[in-house]
Amino acid sequence: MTAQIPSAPLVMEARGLVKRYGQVTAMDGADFELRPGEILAVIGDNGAGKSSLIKALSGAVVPDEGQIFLDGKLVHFRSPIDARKEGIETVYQDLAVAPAMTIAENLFLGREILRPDPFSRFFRVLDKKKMHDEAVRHMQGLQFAIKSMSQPVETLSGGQRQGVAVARSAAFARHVVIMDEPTAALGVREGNMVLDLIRKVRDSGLPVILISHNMPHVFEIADRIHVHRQGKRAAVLNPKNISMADTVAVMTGALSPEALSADMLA
Amino acid sequence: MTAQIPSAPLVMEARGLVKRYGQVTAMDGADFELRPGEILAVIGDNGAGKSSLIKALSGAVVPDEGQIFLDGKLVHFRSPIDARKEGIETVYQDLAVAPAMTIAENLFLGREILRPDPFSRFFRVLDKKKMHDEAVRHMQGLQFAIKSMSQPVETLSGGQRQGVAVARSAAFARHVVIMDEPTAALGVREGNMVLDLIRKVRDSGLPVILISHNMPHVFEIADRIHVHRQGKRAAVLNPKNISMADTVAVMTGALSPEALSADMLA
Amino acid sequence: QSSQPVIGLITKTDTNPFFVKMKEGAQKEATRLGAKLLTAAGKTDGDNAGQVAAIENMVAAGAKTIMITASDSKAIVPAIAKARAAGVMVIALDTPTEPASAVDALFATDNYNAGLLIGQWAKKAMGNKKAVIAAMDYNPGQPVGVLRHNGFLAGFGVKGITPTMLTQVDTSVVCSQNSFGDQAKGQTAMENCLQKNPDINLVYTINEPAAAGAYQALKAAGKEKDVLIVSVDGGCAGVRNVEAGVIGATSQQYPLKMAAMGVTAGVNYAKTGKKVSGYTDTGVNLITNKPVSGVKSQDGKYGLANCWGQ
Amino acid sequence: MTSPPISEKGRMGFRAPSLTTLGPLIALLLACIFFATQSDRFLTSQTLSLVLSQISFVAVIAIGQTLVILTAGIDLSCGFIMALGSIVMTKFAVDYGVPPFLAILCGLAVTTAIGALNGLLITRLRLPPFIATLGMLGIVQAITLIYSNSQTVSGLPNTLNFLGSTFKILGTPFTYGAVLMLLLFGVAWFFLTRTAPGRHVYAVGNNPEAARLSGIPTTKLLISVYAIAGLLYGIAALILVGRVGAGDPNAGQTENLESITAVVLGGTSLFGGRGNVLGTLLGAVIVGVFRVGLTLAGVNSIYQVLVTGILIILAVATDQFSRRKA
Amino acid sequence: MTSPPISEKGRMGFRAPSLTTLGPLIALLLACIFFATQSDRFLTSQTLSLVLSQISFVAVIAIGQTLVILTAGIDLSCGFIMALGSIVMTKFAVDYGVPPFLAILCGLAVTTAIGALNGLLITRLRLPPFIATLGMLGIVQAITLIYSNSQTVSGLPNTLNFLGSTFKILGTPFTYGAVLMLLLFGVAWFFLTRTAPGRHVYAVGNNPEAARLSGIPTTKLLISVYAIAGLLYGIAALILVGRVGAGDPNAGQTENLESITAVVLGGTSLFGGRGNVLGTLLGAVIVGVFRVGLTLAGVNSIYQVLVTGILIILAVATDQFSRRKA
Ligand SMILES: Nc1ncnc2c1ncn2[C@@H]1O[C@H](COP(=O)(O)OP(=O)(O)OP(=O)(O)O)[C@@H](O)[C@H]1O
Ligand SMILES: Nc1ncnc2c1ncn2[C@@H]1O[C@H](COP(=O)(O)OP(=O)(O)OP(=O)(O)O)[C@@H](O)[C@H]1O
Ligand SMILES: [Mg+2]
Ligand SMILES: [Mg+2]
Repeated sequence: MTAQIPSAPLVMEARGLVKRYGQVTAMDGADFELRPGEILAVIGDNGAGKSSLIKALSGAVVPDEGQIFLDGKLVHFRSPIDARKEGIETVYQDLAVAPAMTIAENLFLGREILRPDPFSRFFRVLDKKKMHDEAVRHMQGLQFAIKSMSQPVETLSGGQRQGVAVARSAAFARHVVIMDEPTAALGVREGNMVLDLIRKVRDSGLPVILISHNMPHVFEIADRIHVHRQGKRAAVLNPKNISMADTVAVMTGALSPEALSADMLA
Repeated sequence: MTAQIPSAPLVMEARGLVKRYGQVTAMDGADFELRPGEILAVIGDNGAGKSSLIKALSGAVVPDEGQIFLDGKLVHFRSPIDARKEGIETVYQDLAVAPAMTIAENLFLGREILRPDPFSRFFRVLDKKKMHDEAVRHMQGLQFAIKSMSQPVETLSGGQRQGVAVARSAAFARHVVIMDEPTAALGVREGNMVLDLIRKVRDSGLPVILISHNMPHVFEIADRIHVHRQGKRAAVLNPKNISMADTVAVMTGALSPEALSADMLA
Repeated sequence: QSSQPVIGLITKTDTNPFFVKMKEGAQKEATRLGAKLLTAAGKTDGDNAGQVAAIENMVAAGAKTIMITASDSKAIVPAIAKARAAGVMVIALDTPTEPASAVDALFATDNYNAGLLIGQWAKKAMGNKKAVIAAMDYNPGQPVGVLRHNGFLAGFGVKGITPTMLTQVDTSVVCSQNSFGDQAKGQTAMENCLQKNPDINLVYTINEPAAAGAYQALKAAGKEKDVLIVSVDGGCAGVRNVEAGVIGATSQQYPLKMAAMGVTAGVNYAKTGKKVSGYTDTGVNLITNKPVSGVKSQDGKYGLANCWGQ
Repeated sequence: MTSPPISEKGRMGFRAPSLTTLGPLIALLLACIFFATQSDRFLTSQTLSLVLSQISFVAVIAIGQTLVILTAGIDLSCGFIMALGSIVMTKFAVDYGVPPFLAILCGLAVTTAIGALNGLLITRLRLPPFIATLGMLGIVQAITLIYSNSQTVSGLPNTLNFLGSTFKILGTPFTYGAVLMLLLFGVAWFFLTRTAPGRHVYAVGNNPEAARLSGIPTTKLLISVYAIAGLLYGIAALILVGRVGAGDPNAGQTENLESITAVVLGGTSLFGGRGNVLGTLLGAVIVGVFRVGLTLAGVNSIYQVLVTGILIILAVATDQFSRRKA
Repeated sequence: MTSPPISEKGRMGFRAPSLTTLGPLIALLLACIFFATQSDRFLTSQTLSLVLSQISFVAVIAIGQTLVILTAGIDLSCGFIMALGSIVMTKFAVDYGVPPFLAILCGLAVTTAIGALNGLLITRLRLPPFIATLGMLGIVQAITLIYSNSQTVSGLPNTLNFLGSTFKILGTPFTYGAVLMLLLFGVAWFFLTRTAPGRHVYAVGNNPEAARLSGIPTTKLLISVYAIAGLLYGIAALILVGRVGAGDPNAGQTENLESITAVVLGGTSLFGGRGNVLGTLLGAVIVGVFRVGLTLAGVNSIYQVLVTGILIILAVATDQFSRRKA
């Protein structure tokens, strides 16, 4: 195990997470540590259990075993609502958007902007104009060429849809941002925009968990790299002191983490 | 226009394709040329109209205007069945799998293996065992760590699902293979497997159209690069003579194709 | 054209042959007298709201006389009152309203009486054999079913029967099932009753399709000879079943007559402004080929000559 | 054949969503023109009043049904819940001498509770809505008939009849029940399009997983939807009582099919998440216009069934054509 | 609450697919044990024979309904198509003197054609299946009643009655109709699980867009499915005729709800693409067992409605619990 005791308190920590689906064990005693204000990349083969891990961290899946700590306190997320209440925002790999609803509605789903008057607060009347304007603002940050915020999401191209999910998480996080392959469907320009956005989030003080298969992106942006292999954490690497080739070797199992020098670990 | 008259006859050619969705013009007079035995990369911003273009080429969308030629003959694809009959196989960006059905069934959907006896041929009885074995063979080529071919696709991870779609297209193509971001959700190892597969397909003599946002992949494998911009072809580049940075500049519009030297074009 | 009297006929449903015949009778009479007939029906038996809407629509269409077989004899009353207030003469057919005074006139047979007759006949026909009775009833809540069922029991000599409530006082009724007034469902109900108690020897059925279904079940069990079936309606198919020995006795009613009388009254009202009033019993006759003493009956020939059908 | 838009599950390839109520409106207009040629009594304010008051209770049920269907559910028990509601209200007032207003509240409470029970079965026991409400259909029907002893409750105090009474606009009487129905459509439209919970109803039907992941309390929302639907069935019961002037234990037999028909005619998808409650109003009006129009045209009742079937198909076909052109 | 599996649209959060028929089977066993304690006549081969022959025609309709529902459709017209089929067969044979065998073929041809017409309306005019078959319901019912003049057709030649006749197994008579029904389930099971077009039925219901893109001729497939369903309704008509011994214009009024109930009880999803035709058989048997069992237990018919409602809910709840544990 390469888990180390960091000096700063951990923002999120998980110990021994297990999740089984019938025959398949998606997580097999996974550990996890997230430090304050860092960008932690999570990498691993397809089916390694990365999405399962972050689903457990965001309350979308309740693990069969193991514990999750937030700021050192044991938490039990029974649903995504619990995690959201703690200010944890997530971009899921399968995007979790309502295709028939508009971009603006999807951005604000579950936390709509209400009109301020008492009647509206009581009946939870939407401030459509404000939602529209805010949506324009958030999406402009990403410079996607989207015509109208009142377009249903199902009319968007694959990358544009991903942009909506990313903008949503960045706009509302107060504690931790989790992104499961946010740049997978993005073009070069749009992918860079998202990297910029992630940096901006980090600079505002929030830690970011970034799952990605794009090694150049990972090395460009990550402070530490969590390598996931066969349902558990194989190592945590320091991108400043290890090459991309070695990282990939660890990830695929060609290189054993024990063979790495101490400064390569993080 | 940078379209050139190639010496070898074109396998696929499109002229002036237009497709409008209400207000949005997804294709705005797009041209397209595919040469025999080449790997043609199609790149472009999100929403540039790449998927719309290949949907027109594969019969999934009927363009409002324009013509498509296959081996120099004008064709009118009214449905994907027409294109399939011509031996054109496609991996769609949104994968087009039936999630409740098994991997083996999805691989053979629409061209199941039947038992050879006359009764079975008449009633189109499946050869389940052969389908299973063939599925194992095809998927092994990609080395995805999938336990069972009789697992429903909905239980697979994002990347594993993409593997199923890729394996399907490679297994059945006889004329042209079209892949819309086949490596988007794939890990490093799996992504390289797919690149190998694409090379193998090319080496067997079939031309491949590859849509990708992954520039290293594109430069690693493409013979020519079709740059799509705002619904039409902006340029066709020769990856041997142009840098990745210039390519991205052309793609994003920072560099005008006219400013390129002739050897950069293809 | 506008002087042509418009007469409306609202039946419970369109599916029951009883009402189909009623409509035919009305149409024939209307054609003969040069009146225009409007027809409407509830979607199912018990569809009071549909009948209320039909009354309104017929008033809007200019009907001056409306004949109705009420699905719900109480709930229809306010709608009838509104129509009458608009100057429409309303005649209840087959089923009386509650109160009966809610309509101008009633042309009907007494369903309770129809049940009574077959009950009395069955009592005599059974002699001193101990009756083990199965009842093939109608949808719970439909008054016709209750009236016939209770009439039958009263006629059979069971004490304490009231006309309005489905009474389960008599233990000799070993099985009481909903036949939906339908042949296939009556057959199913009878099969299950036989499985419950194979000693059943008397079957009361709400109508003749149910009786045919019950007979089919008995025949399959090889019991058709030992079991007596009684029914109500007197349709041609039913009377033929009486002739064939399938049904022991049936109470015959006269829907064609009711409808024809209604149309005549309607045309009269349009011409002279004179309404009909009161209760006209169009009569019930017990049809059987095995008459018993003390119960007045007609034979199958009479039944066929007066049946409502081809 | 044009291609369907980029679609999750591509469902729209077979049933395009109605985002407008234009299609049903065209169908309605065509039907009106047709009936106007058949009877000179058709194009009168009287007909309008008749249609509105005849559809009033089914239309109110259909509002509840719209909410349920938007969540990708279905409610087969709606009609019998209404019947039970009508019996509770009237029996409490007439037989037990409860003050009419209180009796109405009791009726509404019962129907709301049964609706909530539907929601509980669907969310907590995870029953498919079809099964949960089918089971409830039998239970509620039996309770209604047993409780009422299959007897109509009449002799109602005026308060209970109120919604059946009329007021005149330009000489034509309209019922208060019809007005209440129109009002409820307005409220439902406002709720569904202008409030957060209303949008959540769409989200849950469109992609329940996304709704859950977005932090929408889907279980609570679904239970509320079925409970509100129950409340609406109770209001429908009150309108029915006012219209008929009695509590009717045999009501409600056809209302499930009729209400679903109104919803689907109005362009709401049975797969949830797509639709419009004003379309439902149009759907209900179309059916009502068919009924009045065919009677005015003097069509024999059995042929009315035939023609209504044809007209329903034509109405939606018109809708599809108008959409394909757009 | 466990999380639903990775799911397109996450539909399974609310309605888990039945990939086994275990759940309904447990429910059936529990019901049988219960009824056995209520009546010592329940656990006899006679009861089995009764259940099988009573459900035979609804079960055959439910096979067609299963096919339709697997494609994410629904068929409301099934019962009336059967009724029309029974009238055509019997009238042709009795009134027009057509040879019985030919009369049967005519009946089957008519029901198949109407089924195909449903399919055409759904695919060519793009009507939602609910609307197309609802319209067809009215049309077919009216035609049946007009054509038959609402009169039962009796006096049938033996050939038409054949499926109602019985043979004995260990002294208990079983009808040929019940055997045919079981046979058809076997054929349907083979078709759906072992043949290419059978799998395409699932694919079209599961993801119509993927099916289309995979080169499955979805339009042709859907039309065939509705036509085959029509053929099955025709066969159901023949079984009905054999059972009742007459052509019955009033048949079919409850069969749409009953057949859908059997399908859903059997674990097939109304959203298409997931299910099992043997589950449908179990669903139909469960309903049949309830009916016989409750009669044997001497339950009053109105209480039967109540208890059946409760049992349906319990049956599926058992199913859900058994699945959650697995
Ligand atoms: N069915 C549709 N309805 C409406 N608009 C559509 C539809 N399909 C595509 N579009 C629009 O057409 C444009 C081009 O879409 P397309 O999917 O072809 O882009 P792309 O180049 O493949 O993008 P990406 O790289 O993000 O996949 C986008 O703006 C998209 O919103
Ligand atoms: N709901 C489920 N039911 C069954 N198996 C599942 C389910 N969810 C995940 N799995 C299995 O668990 C394993 C881990 O899946 P997961 O999605 O966490 O992988 P991943 O690391 O995110 O892969 P990718 O990079 O391809 O997204 C896979 O083998 C997958 O098949
Ligand atoms: Mg993943
Ligand atoms: Mg694309």
